[in-house]
Amino acid sequence: MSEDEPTGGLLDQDGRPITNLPERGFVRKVADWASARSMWLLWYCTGCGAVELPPSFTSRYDMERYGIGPMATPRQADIFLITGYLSVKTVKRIVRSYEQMQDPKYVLGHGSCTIDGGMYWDSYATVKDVGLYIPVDLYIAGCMPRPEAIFQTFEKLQDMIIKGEAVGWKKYKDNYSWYRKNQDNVFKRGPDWALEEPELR
Amino acid sequence: MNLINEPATLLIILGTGAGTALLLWKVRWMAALMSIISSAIAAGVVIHTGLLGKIASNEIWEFEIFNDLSLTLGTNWFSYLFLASIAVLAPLVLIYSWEPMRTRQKDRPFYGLFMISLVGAVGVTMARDLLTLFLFWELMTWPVILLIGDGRPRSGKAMKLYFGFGMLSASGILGILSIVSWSEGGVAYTDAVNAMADGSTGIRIAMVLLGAMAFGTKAALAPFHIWAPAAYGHTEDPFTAFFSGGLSKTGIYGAFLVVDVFIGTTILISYGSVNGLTPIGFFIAITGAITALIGGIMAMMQDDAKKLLAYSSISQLGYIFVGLGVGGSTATAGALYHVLNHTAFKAVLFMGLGAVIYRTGEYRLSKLGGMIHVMPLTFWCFLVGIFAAAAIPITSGLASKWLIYEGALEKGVGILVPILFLASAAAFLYSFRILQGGFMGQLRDEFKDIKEAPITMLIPMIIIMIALIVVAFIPGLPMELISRAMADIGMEAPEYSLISLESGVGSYSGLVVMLAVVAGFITAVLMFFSRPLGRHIDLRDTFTAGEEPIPNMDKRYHYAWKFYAPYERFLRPYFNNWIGKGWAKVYKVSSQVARLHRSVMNGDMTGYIWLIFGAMVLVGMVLYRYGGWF
Amino acid sequence: MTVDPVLLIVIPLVAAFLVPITSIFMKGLAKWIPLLGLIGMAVVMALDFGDLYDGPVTSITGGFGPPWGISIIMTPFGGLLATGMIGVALFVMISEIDGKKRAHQTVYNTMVMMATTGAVGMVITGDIFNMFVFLEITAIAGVVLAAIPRDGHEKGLNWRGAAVYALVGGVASFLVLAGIALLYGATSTLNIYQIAERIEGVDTFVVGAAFLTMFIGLGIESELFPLNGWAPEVYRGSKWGTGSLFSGVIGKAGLLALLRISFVVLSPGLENGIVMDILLWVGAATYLFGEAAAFSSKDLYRVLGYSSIGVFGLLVASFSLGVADGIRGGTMLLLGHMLAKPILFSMMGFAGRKKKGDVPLSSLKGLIRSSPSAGIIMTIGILALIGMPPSPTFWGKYFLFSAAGSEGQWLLISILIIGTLFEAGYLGRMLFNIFDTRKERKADTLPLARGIMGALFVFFIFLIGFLPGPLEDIITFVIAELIDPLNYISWGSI
Amino acid sequence: MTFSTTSWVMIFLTPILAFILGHLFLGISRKFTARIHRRVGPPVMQQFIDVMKLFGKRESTTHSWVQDMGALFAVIGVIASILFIPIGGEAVLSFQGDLIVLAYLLVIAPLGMALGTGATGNPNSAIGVSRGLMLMMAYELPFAMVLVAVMLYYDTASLGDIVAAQKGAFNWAILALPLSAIAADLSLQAMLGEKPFDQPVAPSEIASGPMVEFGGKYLGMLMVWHAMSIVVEAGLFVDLFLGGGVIFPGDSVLGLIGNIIVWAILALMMWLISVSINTVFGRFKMGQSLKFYWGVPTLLALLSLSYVVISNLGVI
Repeated sequence: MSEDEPTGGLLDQDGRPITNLPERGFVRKVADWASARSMWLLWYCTGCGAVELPPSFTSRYDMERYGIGPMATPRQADIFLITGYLSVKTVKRIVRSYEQMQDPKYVLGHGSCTIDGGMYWDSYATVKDVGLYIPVDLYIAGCMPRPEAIFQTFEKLQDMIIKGEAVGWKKYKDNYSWYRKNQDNVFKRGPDWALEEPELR
Repeated sequence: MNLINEPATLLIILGTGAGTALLLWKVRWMAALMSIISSAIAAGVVIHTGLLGKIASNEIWEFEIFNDLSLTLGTNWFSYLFLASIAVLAPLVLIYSWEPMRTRQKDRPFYGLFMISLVGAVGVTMARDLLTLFLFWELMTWPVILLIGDGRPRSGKAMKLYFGFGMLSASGILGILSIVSWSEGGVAYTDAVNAMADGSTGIRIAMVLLGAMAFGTKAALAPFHIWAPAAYGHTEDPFTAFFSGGLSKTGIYGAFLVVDVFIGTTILISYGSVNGLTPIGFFIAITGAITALIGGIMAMMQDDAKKLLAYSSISQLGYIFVGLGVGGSTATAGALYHVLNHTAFKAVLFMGLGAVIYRTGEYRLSKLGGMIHVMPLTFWCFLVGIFAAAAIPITSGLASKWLIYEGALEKGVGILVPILFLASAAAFLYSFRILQGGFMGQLRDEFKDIKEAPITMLIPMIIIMIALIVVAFIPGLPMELISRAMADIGMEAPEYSLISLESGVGSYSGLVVMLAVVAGFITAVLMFFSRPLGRHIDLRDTFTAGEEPIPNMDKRYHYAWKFYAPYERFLRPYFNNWIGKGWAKVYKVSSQVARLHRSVMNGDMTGYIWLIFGAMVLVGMVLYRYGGWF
Repeated sequence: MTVDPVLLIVIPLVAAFLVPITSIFMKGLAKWIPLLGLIGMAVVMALDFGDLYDGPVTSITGGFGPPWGISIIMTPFGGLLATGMIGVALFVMISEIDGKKRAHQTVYNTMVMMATTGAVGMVITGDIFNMFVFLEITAIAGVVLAAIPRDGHEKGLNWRGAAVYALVGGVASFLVLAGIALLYGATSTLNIYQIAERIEGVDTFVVGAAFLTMFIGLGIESELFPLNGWAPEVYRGSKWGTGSLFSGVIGKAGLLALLRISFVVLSPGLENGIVMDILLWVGAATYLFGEAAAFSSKDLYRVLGYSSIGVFGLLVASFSLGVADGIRGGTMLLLGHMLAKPILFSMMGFAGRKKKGDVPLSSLKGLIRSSPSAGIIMTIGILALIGMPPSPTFWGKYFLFSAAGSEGQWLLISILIIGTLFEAGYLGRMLFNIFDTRKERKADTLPLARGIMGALFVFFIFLIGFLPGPLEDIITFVIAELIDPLNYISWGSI
Repeated sequence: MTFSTTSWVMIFLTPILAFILGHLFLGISRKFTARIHRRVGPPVMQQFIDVMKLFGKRESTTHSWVQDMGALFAVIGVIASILFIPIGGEAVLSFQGDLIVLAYLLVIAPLGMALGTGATGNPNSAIGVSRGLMLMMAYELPFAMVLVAVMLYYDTASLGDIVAAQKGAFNWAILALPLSAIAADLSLQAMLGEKPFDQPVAPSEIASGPMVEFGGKYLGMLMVWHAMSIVVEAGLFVDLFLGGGVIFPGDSVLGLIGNIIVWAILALMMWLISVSINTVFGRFKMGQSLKFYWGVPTLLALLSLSYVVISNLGVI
């Protein structure tokens, strides 16, 4: 996979794309501050990962005090939370949902499965690395990660947003052909895909 | 030039058009051209005379038939209001019909029938005696039968319903004519007024009931409304606009004639009144309110777009009856205002829908969808029409309904207003249903390539749309005409200025409301354009829980079928067309009664001889008892 | 120009004699003689028509004055009616000229002429026994006509209709004769105006008995309820022309006889206007019954038959209101019916000519597509019969409603409205079938003669509908005749 | 139609006031709900941050220009209607358009928004709008009766006059027409779209209904609409039944400000009542809400209405 250079970006030592941080004016900084204080989640719950979320937003840990809350559709959400392993079949849904979200958008990989397939690492149907298909801003390691870990990640993400370092959305645009190639290895886009490719925007 | 004072001029202009259109019906474009020209001239004459303000109220033009019987015609401001709304609408609809009728129904003289009907409607508003009224009434009613039934399924049933109720309406007028003739020996309107002044309570009540039968039928007043959805649903699309927008107004005109001219406020009040509300008026108003409610709720449950609009028409005309029944200056002005409003917006609604049907050939909402993307101008016209129908303040629709509400409140009629509010809630429901089903939602693949409606169809719609919006700023403009019309029927118009209306309990300023809306608009636009414009994305790019739609799935992704299913389940049992079933029952029972002759006429020869003998005995007994025989 | 109205009787009688004689020598000519006879009558009528505007046209046969000779008094009413009858007969005869051979053609043609002669005779005669004779001629011609079946309808003859009509007609004739005998015994004259003059002094019992018998007898002829049991049987099986004749000629003659005898002769002899009341309510009942029956019938011939019955009731009722507007309305209704009904019969006969047995409503299906001219003519006929302006029926109904209103006859008005709704029901059904073009039908050309006659009658409908004014003068005389018997007496005694 | 200086100032201030109050109300209610849930809850200013974030998104997507119109209509409608609501006894425009005009003005926003959501082509939004409209039909009957009862009771349709008529101690309509007030408060629950009548936006069923395709600034505008419409609706109740919050004489600026504060507190109270009902209820089905609204609230409103009508006739 390292043969093809990503279109606009550079590769790190693992052959993964990296991207330049965007310039930010004052307004953008204020907006990013607001984004950090108001993060709306879209959950992609495949299996066991989701069980850790109810304690996170109910009275025990109360996620809402940070302005974080669940949202119904990708259009409204800022953070894509992938809780659990992906199968080959579901990558398509992930990509579709991700592309429907609006910039700036952040992806959190929740649990070990998103990093390396976790306990399903040897299954033919498991996607081992989500980062090949969509840019993941932060991973939460663990099987399962406790709510404390989740909160720590959120704080880290807030930090990154305020500093302007959470640029997964830009990375995706800049290196679309790289991601696209990985995606095409897994699934085919049907005639009704209808989503614009970020490159063409 | 003061042509309208010679009312025959109008009739001759229109009649010439009708005659040529009828004779040349094989050459469709000639017929269309003749109709358009003659109706446009007529409309011009009407507008010109109205603008000059020279309506001679007492001039009556006579055409002698027998030596003691003549047809009389004349106009005053009251009938001018109806005349103008019909005559001005006609050329617009005719221009509109140019394109869709070019290819359709080659075997029927569409334009000829249309023009005859127009002549009839114009004649009705100009008649000055009941005979002339009846004559033109029939002339207006009959051609429509042939215009119903453009090959859609069950149009035969629609024709039959229309025919039956047309006969009922005609009998009603004949009944009125008999009453007046009995009472005064003449049939002029003045005789009718005298007849009511001299008559007993029974005669007056008979007059009201017969009037409801005669004119309520035409204006689709419950329980005489069941023909309307069928007929409006099945007439040719261009004609429906005129049918619902123009012809139904003659029914309203007749109702006003009976209640406010023949009977009059003085007589109505002589039966006692509560806060100025009379028992007869309350009866009419409550019937109107129920009509409005039934129409609204039935409209909400339709999938057939034309039927939806037809029921909506019933509902809107119900408001007019409320205004008529409540009476008094405010409510009457509201009713007359609503006549003008309804003429405009119902015409534009049926035109817009007709344009969609013309392009797609589809009238079921569940099969349409997404027309905004291919027919945006049509959509705008339709939208303004819908806004006016739902009385949204940015169109002229609110002023009339506001007057009716205020009139009812002035008289302290507590129960009418909630019913009307509910009816208008139903109006929002059906309005949105037709917008969502027809114009919103996803565009079907087979309609991807259709074009905007032709220019001849758009122009009339745009004219009406602009009128609807402009009048929203200046509700006093129609009030000028309405106040003159009310003066002619002996009423005083409510206070008004060019931009505002006053009632006893409140006020409405079209301009200020519009300014508030404009203020909102400026704020919203500032807010909206503070950020870059949105990125346009494909219609199929919607939230589907991550699932990629199956190819051609978009046909099923249009939510329009049984749009209000939870309420349909709940309301169907109560609004299950029981009025229609009641009429069907009447028909069935009368058929059975009619079949009783089989027991007499059973083909038995000896039986006939006995019958003859029996008749002889019977007549003999009658002669003996009453004739002084023996 | 005045021509002796007796020619109206003489010409067809001569023609009738010529038929059997010529049929020996030239079979081809015999077919045409009845038509020539009718045309002769029409010419005479046309020449006399202008005079009706000035009053009755009278003639005395053989130079003997009443009570010995037979006087002909063609009142304007009678003249109008006779014109219509001749028109209907011509319509029937000419419509069938299409070069096709038909069974019983000569007999049929002759009987059409005989029935017309009888009917015209009944209408214009001033002698009551003479009237009876013509009644018999009409009745016999009617029996023969009723016996001639529709093309391909039944094998042999339409015995059923003929037999019923013969039987009931016999009873009618007997009753009428009995009435005449009573009147003759009481007044020693057979002249109608003389009977009318002398009726005041006659014992009520005799007048009542005469009314009873003659009302029943003539009521049978003019299809009044409940004496009209024969009518559907006749209409059902006979030719369309027979139907038009029964409704437009034979029945109308009976009607005029009934009206004249009741109004002119008997009404003054009885108290309280009871004659008028009986006629009024019998008429109203007939109307309601006839229209209801037509509404519930499926066979088109029956529908039109019952419809005619209804119209007869309507006519009797409107004349018996006894006010000027009622009579005016009645006259217009009469004209409307005489113009519209033959059209309907003719077009229906055309549309249903291939049907064996009953002609269902569906045989009209798609007529407007398969044969547009027939469809249009029939539509206009239907609309004219309902009373759509402009048509004579419209004016008739208008005057009738206003007359009934001005008399305060609310029950009558309700009956009229209900009857009109029934009428609209079945005529509407026919209309919808004509315009029901869902199924393709084979093209079907209307024969030229039939089309021309239909168009002619349509023209008359429109003419009278648009300009009823010129008839006003004649109608004034009709009103005079029926309202005041003295008028008839004065006309007769010239 | 003369505009005093105060009126002019109010015309410009009202939308801003409503904007601030609306978001404040929402923030307070989130805190309030959290406390009922025994949570800490977001900061009171959270709602402002949310709106800022939405307007600060780098991009937003739209399916067609009608969707843009929908967002615009929502804000237009709510701003137009807030101008007709007397705030703290100061009738901004309500003398130029009375309660009935207001009743129809209130519809611009939902109907316009429905228009925009329909144009997105997502069936969920159509379902949501259909539910919203059905709900409107359900509460419209009792609410119309309430409006009529109040209008007949004070014999005016002008909201300003109604507020003026309630001036003075213990002169509020809630005391004169308690049944109407109860019915109105029950209707308010559905008008505000709180549980058990939150079917239109049911996030777990139809993915937040009308808003399903709205993100970025489009969602931001809908948020603004939602916040301001809470002020409009709760404020309408205050004006109808709680004397419009007029406690101090409104001649002076200070008095006016005091009245506005009282008005805002009362409106907040109404909103919190609704929110507290919201926290303890599940969601009704559509048929259930129709049955509910055409049952008890209608009966209460009808009783009250008949009382007014009969007493107007002079029987009582």
